[in-house]
Amino acid sequence: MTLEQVKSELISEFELFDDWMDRYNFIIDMGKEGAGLSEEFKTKQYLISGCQSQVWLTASYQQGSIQFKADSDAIITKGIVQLLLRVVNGRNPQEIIDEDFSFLDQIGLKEHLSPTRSNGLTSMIKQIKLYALVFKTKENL
Amino acid sequence: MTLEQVKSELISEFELFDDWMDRYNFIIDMGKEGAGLSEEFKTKQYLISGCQSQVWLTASYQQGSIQFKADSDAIITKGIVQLLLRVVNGRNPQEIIDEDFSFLDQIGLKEHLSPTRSNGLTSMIKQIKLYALVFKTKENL
Amino acid sequence: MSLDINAIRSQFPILETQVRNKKLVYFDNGATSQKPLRVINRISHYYLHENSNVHRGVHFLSQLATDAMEQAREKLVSFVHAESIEEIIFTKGTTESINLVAHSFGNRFVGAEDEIIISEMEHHANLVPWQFLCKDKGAKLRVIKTHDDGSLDLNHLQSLIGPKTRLISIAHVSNVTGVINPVEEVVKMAQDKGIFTLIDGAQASSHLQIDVQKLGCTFYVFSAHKMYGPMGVGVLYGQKAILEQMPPYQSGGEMIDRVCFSEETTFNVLPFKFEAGTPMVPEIIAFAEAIDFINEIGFEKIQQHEHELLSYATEKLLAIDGLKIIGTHAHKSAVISFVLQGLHPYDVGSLLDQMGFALRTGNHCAQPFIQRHGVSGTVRLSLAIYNTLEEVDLMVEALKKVKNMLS
Amino acid sequence: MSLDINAIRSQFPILETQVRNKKLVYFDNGATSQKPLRVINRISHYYLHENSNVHRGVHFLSQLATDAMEQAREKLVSFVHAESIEEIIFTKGTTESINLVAHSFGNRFVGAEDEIIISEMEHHANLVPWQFLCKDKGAKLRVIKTHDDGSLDLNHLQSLIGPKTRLISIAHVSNVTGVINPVEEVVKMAQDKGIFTLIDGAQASSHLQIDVQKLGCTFYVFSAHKMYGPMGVGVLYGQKAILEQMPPYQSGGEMIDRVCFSEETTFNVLPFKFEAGTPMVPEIIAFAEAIDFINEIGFEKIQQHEHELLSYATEKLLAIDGLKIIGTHAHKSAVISFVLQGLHPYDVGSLLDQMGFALRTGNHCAQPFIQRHGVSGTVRLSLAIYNTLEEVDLMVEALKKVKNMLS
Ligand SMILES: Cc1ncc(COP(=O)(O)O)c(C=O)c1O
Ligand SMILES: Cc1ncc(COP(=O)(O)O)c(C=O)c1O
Repeated sequence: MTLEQVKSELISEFELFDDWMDRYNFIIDMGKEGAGLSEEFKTKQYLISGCQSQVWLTASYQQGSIQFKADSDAIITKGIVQLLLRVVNGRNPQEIIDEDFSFLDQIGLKEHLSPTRSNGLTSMIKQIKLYALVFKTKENL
Repeated sequence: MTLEQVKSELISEFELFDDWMDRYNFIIDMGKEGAGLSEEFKTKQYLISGCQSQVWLTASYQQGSIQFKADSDAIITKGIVQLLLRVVNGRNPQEIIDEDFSFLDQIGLKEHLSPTRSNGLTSMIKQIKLYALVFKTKENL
Repeated sequence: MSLDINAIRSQFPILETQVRNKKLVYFDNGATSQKPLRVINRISHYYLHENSNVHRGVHFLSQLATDAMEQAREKLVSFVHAESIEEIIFTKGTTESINLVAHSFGNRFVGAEDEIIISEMEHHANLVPWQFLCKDKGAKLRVIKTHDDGSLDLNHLQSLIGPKTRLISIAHVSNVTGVINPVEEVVKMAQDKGIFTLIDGAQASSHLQIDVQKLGCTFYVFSAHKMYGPMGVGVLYGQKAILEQMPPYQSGGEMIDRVCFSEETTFNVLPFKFEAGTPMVPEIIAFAEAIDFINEIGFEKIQQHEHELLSYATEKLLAIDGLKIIGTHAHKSAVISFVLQGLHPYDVGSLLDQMGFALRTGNHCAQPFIQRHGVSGTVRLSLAIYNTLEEVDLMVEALKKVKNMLS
Repeated sequence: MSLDINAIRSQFPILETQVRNKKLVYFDNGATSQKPLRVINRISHYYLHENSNVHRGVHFLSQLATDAMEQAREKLVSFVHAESIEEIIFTKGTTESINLVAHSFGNRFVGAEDEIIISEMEHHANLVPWQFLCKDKGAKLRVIKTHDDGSLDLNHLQSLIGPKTRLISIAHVSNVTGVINPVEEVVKMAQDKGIFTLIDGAQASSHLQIDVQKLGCTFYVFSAHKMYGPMGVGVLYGQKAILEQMPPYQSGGEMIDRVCFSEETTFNVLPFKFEAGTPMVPEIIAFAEAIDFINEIGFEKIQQHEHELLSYATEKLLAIDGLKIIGTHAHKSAVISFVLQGLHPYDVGSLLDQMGFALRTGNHCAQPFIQRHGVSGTVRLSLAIYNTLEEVDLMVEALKKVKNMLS
């Protein structure tokens, strides 16, 4: 699937939900089931600090595509992180650099991404794009 | 005349005025005609600093009664000063200590005495009372 | 006669707001309280009829605004039982009040090797300014330990007090737990040794009667916005004799007596010496209106109502399995901080928010205290005069739902 | 198309106030401007529908308030043409903005023997903080002379600039005379030598278009209340690269990243690093509303109207015998300071006040400048977008009456 297809798929999945509870139950399930990170990666080095919940992020790059792994101490944050990774994992750097993540808006999660919401998600998107930029630069060397 | 009589007299004089212009013309005339102080007394030592107009005040004490002299660089302030002196000059210290100067209220000049009005008049009343207190203390020694 | 809660609620139209299609339940009063109509209208009235700059103006409007502002100051004098208007300085809020003291008192009274005592439970506003000051002066910061129930360890305080102690600065009421500190005792301990005291009353001023003269503290600080008043204004109460010895803080218009390039600049008298620049006039005036609102209800009724809410909420919350209250000390104001075993406060808060509840989660700007209790944050319920038992019931029900969703 | 003055005036109900049974004529805009209804209503709306503390809250209202506040910041970014929100810091007003710079920039960038240049015409807010800083650091304050017409002596400035000069801090527009300083030239002179610049825009921001990037100044400061906005809020614009090197000013909640007793406390990112404590949220939001008000009229029309007022008033006033204008430079904003030969400004102001005129008299918080002109003070007429030629006529007539009464 292309990145656009994954986004459309996500948006249709969310359209099925009648109310906020369904939506949050889905996110919570994503959070619970998400692979997360093993404890050795939950260190300062990988920490993206939000004021209220913490997010840890790692990335690797192989054959033109990036693979992220992430975790959070809050389950809702972790669920949203998993949503994001579903979209960005396996993409090439340029695709990620170009993505504006406004699909989160369309699935009713905009508020979690407000730069003034101190849950670390905005910083995480910044960090994802930074990784993409770094990998792209390396590629061009 | 007693202090109370002087005050009543003043109040009746002001009652004759129809409007603010008459009132202010009267004060301005008082300011122009007032004896004031000779230049040698217009020094820092006698200065009561208001932000906008300056007031100078001296006092002497003889046979139980106080005699004040005062001046200001603004004519309206000087006029009001003359009004005040008309009431306090020739009084004994205790009378001055007891006076609350609310008669200025009754003649429509309250605003000039507001402690937040930085024309030096409030400070002058404080200074007048301070002199009275000092003279009274000396008397009792 | 007890409180007419409906009459009170009707003065706060925002309480009828719909949030996410649910009725708002506002339990974030520790962060900021809502404002009664009279306070909101007082601000509009000011701008519609009195607006002008203060103090230096000869003209009518300026006099009107100045008088209103200075009457507000008088009201604050009575409210805290200060001796005179010279002891009431208007600031942006508690944070600025403490920064002012840390700077000006610090410069005059704190030297190298001197010691400042605060407590483990302090809000960052009563912590970081002292860290800064100590670093700047080479002084030492000493921290009073707290008991597990959230109360101050007075024995530890006693052991910290020494010949080098210059100031003890503590909260009247903890913003995390609601625990009321024994400030009378602390001030007494300080006074005996000639030590100055600052009481951070940010969380006390809408709940407890303040009498600075009886208390004997050197400084007392609080914010209007946490006591039904507007944002952007607060108070520094200081003993006149001490304020007079302190150098100015900010400088500019209004705090100046005489400025000259060749001679020394001289300062205005108290309280103006500490109020540089155009003040927040309508906020100050509306602050007085908030004080009238409080006084007209009276602290007796306020405390009775809030105590009832607190007892009820505590009981109901403790009945939830796995819920733990942080700060179980008996002497408390109407604040409850709790954690739900295994659940992150952010998750709990996010779901409660979806159901219309306004609560605060996180470290409440008191990171060291939160760490001391071994949690990553708490959910905080902070109650005010307009809250009801029904709202507490709603919240307890909601919390059960949240638990189900997250477990 | 010219200005519809009636449509504008109708937005300012206070202009219809009766003062001492006379219609108010408000010519004290340099001290503070009146506020249009939309600004007043924006504050009420906030308290009725959005009130909450900002930034740290998970809940809906808190998010609403935070978003509104941060949108206001964006609006300020566009208004001054800054690069990003990190360069816009909300303060109490111009005075606090300058104090912040004097403290934080001063601590980082000013050492013993360094020099700070201000001018003779500065408001105390842009003078005393530098006196304090220089005293504190052992630095020197240099003062640019002014010409008799109120303009800056650029040759003198050139001669003051030396290898030790760290900062030049001058008004964009003089609050006493209305003279517009050639800030572009001054900044250019400074940039050539690596000198930092602060422009005090308190009297400029409602009259002139500001473009900090084109201007190239390091700092630009102003107050909302002088530009149709609320009291209690102002802005410090600073270049990001410089702000980042400056230590925090006030400390407390919001400006902190991590607090710990054992480790170093770390700070939040710009602009929050400089915004300790609960901000004045409704004032900030209503400030943005004031900016919309200005933008919708547009600076072109504002300047056209104010210029017309200024020319007209200048001509009419100069026709009065014995009247002297202080500040006759050609390049002026709509401010006129004058003296009447032999008459004390306090007397003139007091009588004009009796006739319903709101003007400022005295030294306008610029004592050195007033002394330099050999007067004890001036009467100052400062005009705004809602003033009319008829009001000027009324004032000129009143002034003649005053002259008669006092002579
Ligand atoms: C105990 C305590 N101190 C200080 C503050 C800071 O108050 P403000 O943000 O109004 O300056 C608060 C507010 O959260 C508080 O709860
Ligand atoms: C040129 C100038 N600078 C600074 C200030 C101080 O502004 P504020 O009192 O709003 O802090 C003023 C206001 O009178 C001013 O005119």
